Amino acid sequence: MTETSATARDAAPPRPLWQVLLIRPEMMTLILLLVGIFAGSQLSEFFLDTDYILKSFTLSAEFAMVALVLTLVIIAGEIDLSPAANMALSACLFAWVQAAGVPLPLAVLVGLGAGLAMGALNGALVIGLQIPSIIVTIGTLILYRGLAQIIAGDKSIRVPESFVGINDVMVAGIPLPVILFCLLALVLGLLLGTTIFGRQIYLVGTNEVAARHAGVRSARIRMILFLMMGLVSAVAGLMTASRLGSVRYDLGLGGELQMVLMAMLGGTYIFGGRGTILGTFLAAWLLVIVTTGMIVANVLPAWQLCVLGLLLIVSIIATNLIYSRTQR
Amino acid sequence: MTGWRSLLLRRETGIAVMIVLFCLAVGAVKPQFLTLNSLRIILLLTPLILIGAMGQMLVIVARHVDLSIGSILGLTAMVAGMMFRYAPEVPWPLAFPLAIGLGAVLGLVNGALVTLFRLPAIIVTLGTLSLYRGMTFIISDAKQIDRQYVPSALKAMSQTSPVFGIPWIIFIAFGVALLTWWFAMHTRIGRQVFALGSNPVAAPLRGINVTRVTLTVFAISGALSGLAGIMYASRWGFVNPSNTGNGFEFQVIAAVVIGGVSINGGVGTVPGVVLGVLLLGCVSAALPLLGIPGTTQSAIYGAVILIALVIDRMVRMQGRTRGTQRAGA
Amino acid sequence: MDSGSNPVLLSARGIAKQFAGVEVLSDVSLDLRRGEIHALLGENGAGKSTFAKIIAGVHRPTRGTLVLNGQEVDIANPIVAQRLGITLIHQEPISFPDLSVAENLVLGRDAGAPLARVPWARMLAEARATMGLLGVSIDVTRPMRGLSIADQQMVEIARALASDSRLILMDEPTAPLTPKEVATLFTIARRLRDEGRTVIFISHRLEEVRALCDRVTIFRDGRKVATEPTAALADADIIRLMIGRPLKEYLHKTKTQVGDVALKVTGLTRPGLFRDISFQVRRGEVVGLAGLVGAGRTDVAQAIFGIAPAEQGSIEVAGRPVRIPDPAAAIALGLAFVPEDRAQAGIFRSLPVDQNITAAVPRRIAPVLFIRRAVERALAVEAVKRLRIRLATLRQPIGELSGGNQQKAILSRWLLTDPQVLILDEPTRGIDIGVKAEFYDRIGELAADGRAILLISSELPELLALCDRILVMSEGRLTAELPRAQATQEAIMQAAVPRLQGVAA
Amino acid sequence: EPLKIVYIGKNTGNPYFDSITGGFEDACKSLGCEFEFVAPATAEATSQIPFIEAQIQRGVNVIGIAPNSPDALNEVLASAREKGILVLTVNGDITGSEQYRDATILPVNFDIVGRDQVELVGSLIGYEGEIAILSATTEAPDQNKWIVGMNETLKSDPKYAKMKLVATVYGDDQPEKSTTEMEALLANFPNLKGVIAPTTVGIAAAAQVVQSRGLAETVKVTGLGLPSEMRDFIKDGTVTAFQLWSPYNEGWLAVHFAKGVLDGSIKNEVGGTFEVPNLGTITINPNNSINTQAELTTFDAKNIDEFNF
Ligand SMILES: Nc1ncnc2c1ncn2[C@@H]1O[C@H](COP(=O)(O)OP(=O)(O)OP(=O)(O)O)[C@@H](O)[C@H]1O
Ligand SMILES: Nc1ncnc2c1ncn2[C@@H]1O[C@H](COP(=O)(O)OP(=O)(O)OP(=O)(O)O)[C@@H](O)[C@H]1O
Ligand SMILES: [Mg+2]
Ligand SMILES: [Mg+2]
Repeated sequence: MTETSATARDAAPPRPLWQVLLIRPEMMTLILLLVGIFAGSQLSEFFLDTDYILKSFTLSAEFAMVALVLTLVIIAGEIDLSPAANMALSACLFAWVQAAGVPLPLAVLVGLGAGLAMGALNGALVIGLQIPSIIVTIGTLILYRGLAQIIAGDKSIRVPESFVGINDVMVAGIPLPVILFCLLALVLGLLLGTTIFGRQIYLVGTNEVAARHAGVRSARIRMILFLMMGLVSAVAGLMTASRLGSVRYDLGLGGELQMVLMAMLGGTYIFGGRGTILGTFLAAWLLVIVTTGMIVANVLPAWQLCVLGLLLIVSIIATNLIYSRTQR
Repeated sequence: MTGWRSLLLRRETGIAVMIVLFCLAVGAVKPQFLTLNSLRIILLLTPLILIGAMGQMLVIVARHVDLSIGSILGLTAMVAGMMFRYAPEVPWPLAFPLAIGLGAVLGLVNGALVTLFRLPAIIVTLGTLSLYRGMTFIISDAKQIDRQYVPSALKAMSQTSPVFGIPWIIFIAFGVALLTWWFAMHTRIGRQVFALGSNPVAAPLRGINVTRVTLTVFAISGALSGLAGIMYASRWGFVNPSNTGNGFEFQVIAAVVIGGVSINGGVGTVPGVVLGVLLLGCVSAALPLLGIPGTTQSAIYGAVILIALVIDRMVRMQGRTRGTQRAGA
Repeated sequence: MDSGSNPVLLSARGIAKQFAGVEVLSDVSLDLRRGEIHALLGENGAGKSTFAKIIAGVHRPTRGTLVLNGQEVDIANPIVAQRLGITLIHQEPISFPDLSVAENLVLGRDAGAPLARVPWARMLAEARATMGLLGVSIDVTRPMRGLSIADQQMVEIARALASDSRLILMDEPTAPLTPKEVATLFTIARRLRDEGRTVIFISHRLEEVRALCDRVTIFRDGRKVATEPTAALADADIIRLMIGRPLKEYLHKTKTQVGDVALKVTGLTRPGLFRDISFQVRRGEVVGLAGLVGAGRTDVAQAIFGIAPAEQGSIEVAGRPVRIPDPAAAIALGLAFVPEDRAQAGIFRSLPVDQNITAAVPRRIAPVLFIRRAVERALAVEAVKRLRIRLATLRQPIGELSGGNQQKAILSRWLLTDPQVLILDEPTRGIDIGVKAEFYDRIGELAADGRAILLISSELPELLALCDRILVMSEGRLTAELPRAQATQEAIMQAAVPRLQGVAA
Repeated sequence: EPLKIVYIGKNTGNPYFDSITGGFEDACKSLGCEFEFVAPATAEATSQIPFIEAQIQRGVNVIGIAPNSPDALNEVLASAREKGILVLTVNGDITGSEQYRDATILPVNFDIVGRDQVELVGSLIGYEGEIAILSATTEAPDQNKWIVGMNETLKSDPKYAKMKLVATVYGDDQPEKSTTEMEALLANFPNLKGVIAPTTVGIAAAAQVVQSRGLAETVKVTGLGLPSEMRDFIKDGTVTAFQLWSPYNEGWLAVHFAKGVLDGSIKNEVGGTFEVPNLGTITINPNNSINTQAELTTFDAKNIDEFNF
């Protein structure tokens, strides 16, 4: 008779502490980052100039900020490929109404509002109609950029002088976009790591059905995330406009690849439920180091495309392996 | 349900009706839209997209997606172009097997990453989109293959015709569609593609070799993109490392989604996709005739995709069965 | 019929299977003969389906070998099984909803090269013929999507028939079928046997086994406890072998003080799933909900809990009419629901145990904005102690625990919400006997504590032992309400088995 | 220490830049400068920015650039000039933002392009009949400038009184769109006699449409094109003549000018002149604009084989 109260094996033994700490995707990112810095400094003497690195980072800061929010979206089990197009459309709308005589502060609100509306449309299609987010946002990616093209044609629209130059604003010797990125990372890191909202993002991404059964309002959470995505994209679009002094419909073209890449490189699990803001934060720096490293070393842009593509594939393979190993 | 009612409810009927209405509406404003010549224009706009859409349809039916087809088109076209340029002594028709074979290999790489590492196709092909485009730049040293190197006989395929003044590439494209239809409906593996997409969990239990089916659809998608690459060289007479095939994937996905292929897998017909391609062709041909600037085209594509998705969803919600009403679904 | 002398077709030798370190089959050896119908019997979770799946190549055994016609075979996957002439009718019908019925019939048995032509005309003709044999009128060109579970099961059966398999495994094929369909199935099964093929028949219905099967094999807790000719065993013997002890050994719930009505539903309807469901549960009461698989019990529970709300009907909680649009609202009203499908709707596999336990009480772990880990830990530690959950550390992913301990963690999650009404859907499915006993104790305690409990279970002894009242559902309707005194297995089954229209009593 | 000169193209894979780069390379070789060509993968407005930043970081002396945007580069070009880098726009200018570069080097005086193109198409159609323009994008600054010139010439010169401009359409410098626009022109204007396509993509697409429909006799296609792309059309008679300039000389001149400005031998002042080997005396025009040649080069069956770009 097997009437003992213990089953054959009640629980697998826990993994040793060092494994828990070291075998995780963010660690991979950190190591790659250190390797990147070392390799970069070997390639070119200009590379260890922190001012230059910071300056280069301002070029990616907008994408990086979006990537932070995208991390939350992916952890919640969804994806959004439309943010770069959203950036372009909200920036074009902003510049367009501004050029048509709308006062600057109001124009900024129009831009931000447009971003939110685009996020809301994504969310409504994904959550309301239950169409997979991947295909919805491929559709809206084309639509948003197309609308930007209708609004701006292919001329560039100037933004007023007073709005230009966010990247030249220095706070304690650090460009403002970099500060904003770090602040956003801090806020989102706290949100994801220490609040109920963050916890419920993980619950929804790990098992949406179970989350609903446990009383988590999954639809609301995902809707909020799509709205956040829309808002941060609009902010990023306006920041880009300020940095460039003008906007065109092709602003941020192809940025979705970089944003997804930052999240993936940071160890966010493409199937949802896992990932950290810290990972994406590190990955953003890694990506900047890699790309500026290649540009400074005059590596052909062709190689950069190859490297980005390979990085994306390798990073999701690595993340998948690490997660399947630590999960029995 | 009687025969004619089910015919009316079919997706293909809906698209066909849309095409007719659209053409009549445009024709009312611009009568020259309803001429044989504009049919020729529309047909000439479609071959590349049609060929790409046949491969993409199979991939999507199997519940995956291939975003790298534009880059495969570019890379294969470039390899063929380099053969024309640097090895002009090689008979030019060999470019066909070269490009198609290379495309199949590139597609197999996608498929292998998807099946072996169990990665989502969307991310894999986003990665290879970038990778293959980069390779195109590298092998070509970022140089365009000019018109003068592309064999005249190849270029002539887009102009000369075996019958009725319809150029060769249109025959090839519709031939591919016919083959795809035969493959999808009348071969074992073709039906297995639909079965896999319809229920991926059940597929291995029913003895379907999931790896083989997945590799096959990605290889077909790649091979057809390779064929499209050659046809690009034929149609436009040059191959450019950065433009050739750029954005191809979006046009193709638009056509496939409009053609009624469900992104949830398992559903899709060749006639539907052919009609979807034709509808897009009609739109593209009508815009300049109506004097609408080309800058609106992308937004129209996007809107049409989304509308198709919403309609598809509505239809599905109507026909929802017991099973899908379960909480987990 | 005497099949005892027939040659052996397939013999299983020392088959064992582990899932995630838990052994669900141990050293099963069994000979299956040609031309016999062989029943597999056993409690839920005894390992019948697992054994069938191993033979059909769905699972691979952890240990042991299979010998087919005297040759050792490695049935690595369903394709190999098919080639060897083995077909499994799955317990839950699996189908390709977008393909036609005819294609569903042939998929998996049609051999040939990948590019071989699909002979549509012949396929359709054969499909019609096979369906005709089964006496069902389904248009074979229509897609599977939208067929009832019973029809899907008939297609599954037809598929097995149409294949030339030597060995056909039927895992609870009769569960969703009407008696007439069952009779047809039996006729066909007998014909297959007479053709010299082997049929394995899994069922929980003893009378079916008696009517059909030549021999029975009885499983208990993953072991084979007996293989005998059917005629050699009396029902009482079979039950004793199945559960390992006489029935009355189940602990009966102690009588508790029954209080006010805690949950009352009236006229709950969701077309296609259930209609006109009315009942009430009082504080301190355990009400059972019995029925065959697919009777609609889970759907009713999901409707009450707001997962898939009913379209008509009303719900009252503690005497007040309420609207429950989603589970969050249900929780706020003091309802709790332990779902039947733990993996799909219960656990967050990759998250730590403590987070799993506190998932439904966000307010308690984060009174203001931030999660207080110390509070969370304390709650989890207490829950682990109270339910005696066995684990290594609280930070362990819950997926690493055994099924029973996962289930306890889910129960503890709901206890933290201090529920007034607790709905348990198959709470002991896939849980071993020891843990089951603990569960029964907990349920008794909770009732004694004044909570109302609705217990959905397919294990009649469990219901009989624990419930004050038993409701029975059949095909989406409530067909009986039996007070404890009148509840017997026979009475419940009578109400649970679907009836043909017009024949119903 | 040799001068470090970099040229930043619009994007890689653009055949036009091969020829310019050749001019840069040869001049640098002969003057002992270091030369580097870089370009982003796409021609989108902002894609050149990181490349400019990197060149500033590398400490180059001269940045030549074919700008992808008339104003998106202002900030970064300003910071380059602050570092003492000589910034030249080559083969395209930042119209409206001229203060952010030191000088621009353009192949010809763009004011004459419109006039010459009208004359060319007029000579092909006998100065009589309907003509149309197939341009690049609606906002392309150079093309728009030329189109203004064409309109003015048609209006003011009685020589062209019998020519009627019936439409101006835009093919967005994409072969597909240019083709459909050309087809639409033919459908909408059955009496069309000539088409000016002042863009390399447009003229090739227009020629191809005419070739495939066998209309070479009735509709004359001309415009600005690359000899390498147009050779076949000239040879089979689809196109009789088209125009362009020498991109090679743009690079050649840019290097000589930059070297002279930096070593003080050339004053970058409007009205100033300097000598360039093979090109003769060059004048600095208003707006610090410098041209490599006075007139457009016309290519036809007689001379097409002399050019290999
Ligand atoms: N995955 C599914 N797809 C389609 N129909 C399903 C599915 N699961 C259940 N059903 C059907 O839904 C109806 C109600 O099922 P439900 O699960 O509520 O019954 P139940 O009495 O709770 O049975 P169980 O004991 O299996 O939980 C039945 O007809 C069942 O067969
Ligand atoms: N894929 C799996 N992973 C983990 N455990 C499993 C798996 N499949 C079955 N089990 C477990 O194995 C045990 C035996 O399950 P099995 O399905 O064979 O029982 P059964 O006798 O068919 O029961 P029922 O009568 O309910 O169908 C159960 O405890 C079940 O939870
Ligand atoms: Mg079973
Ligand atoms: Mg149930």
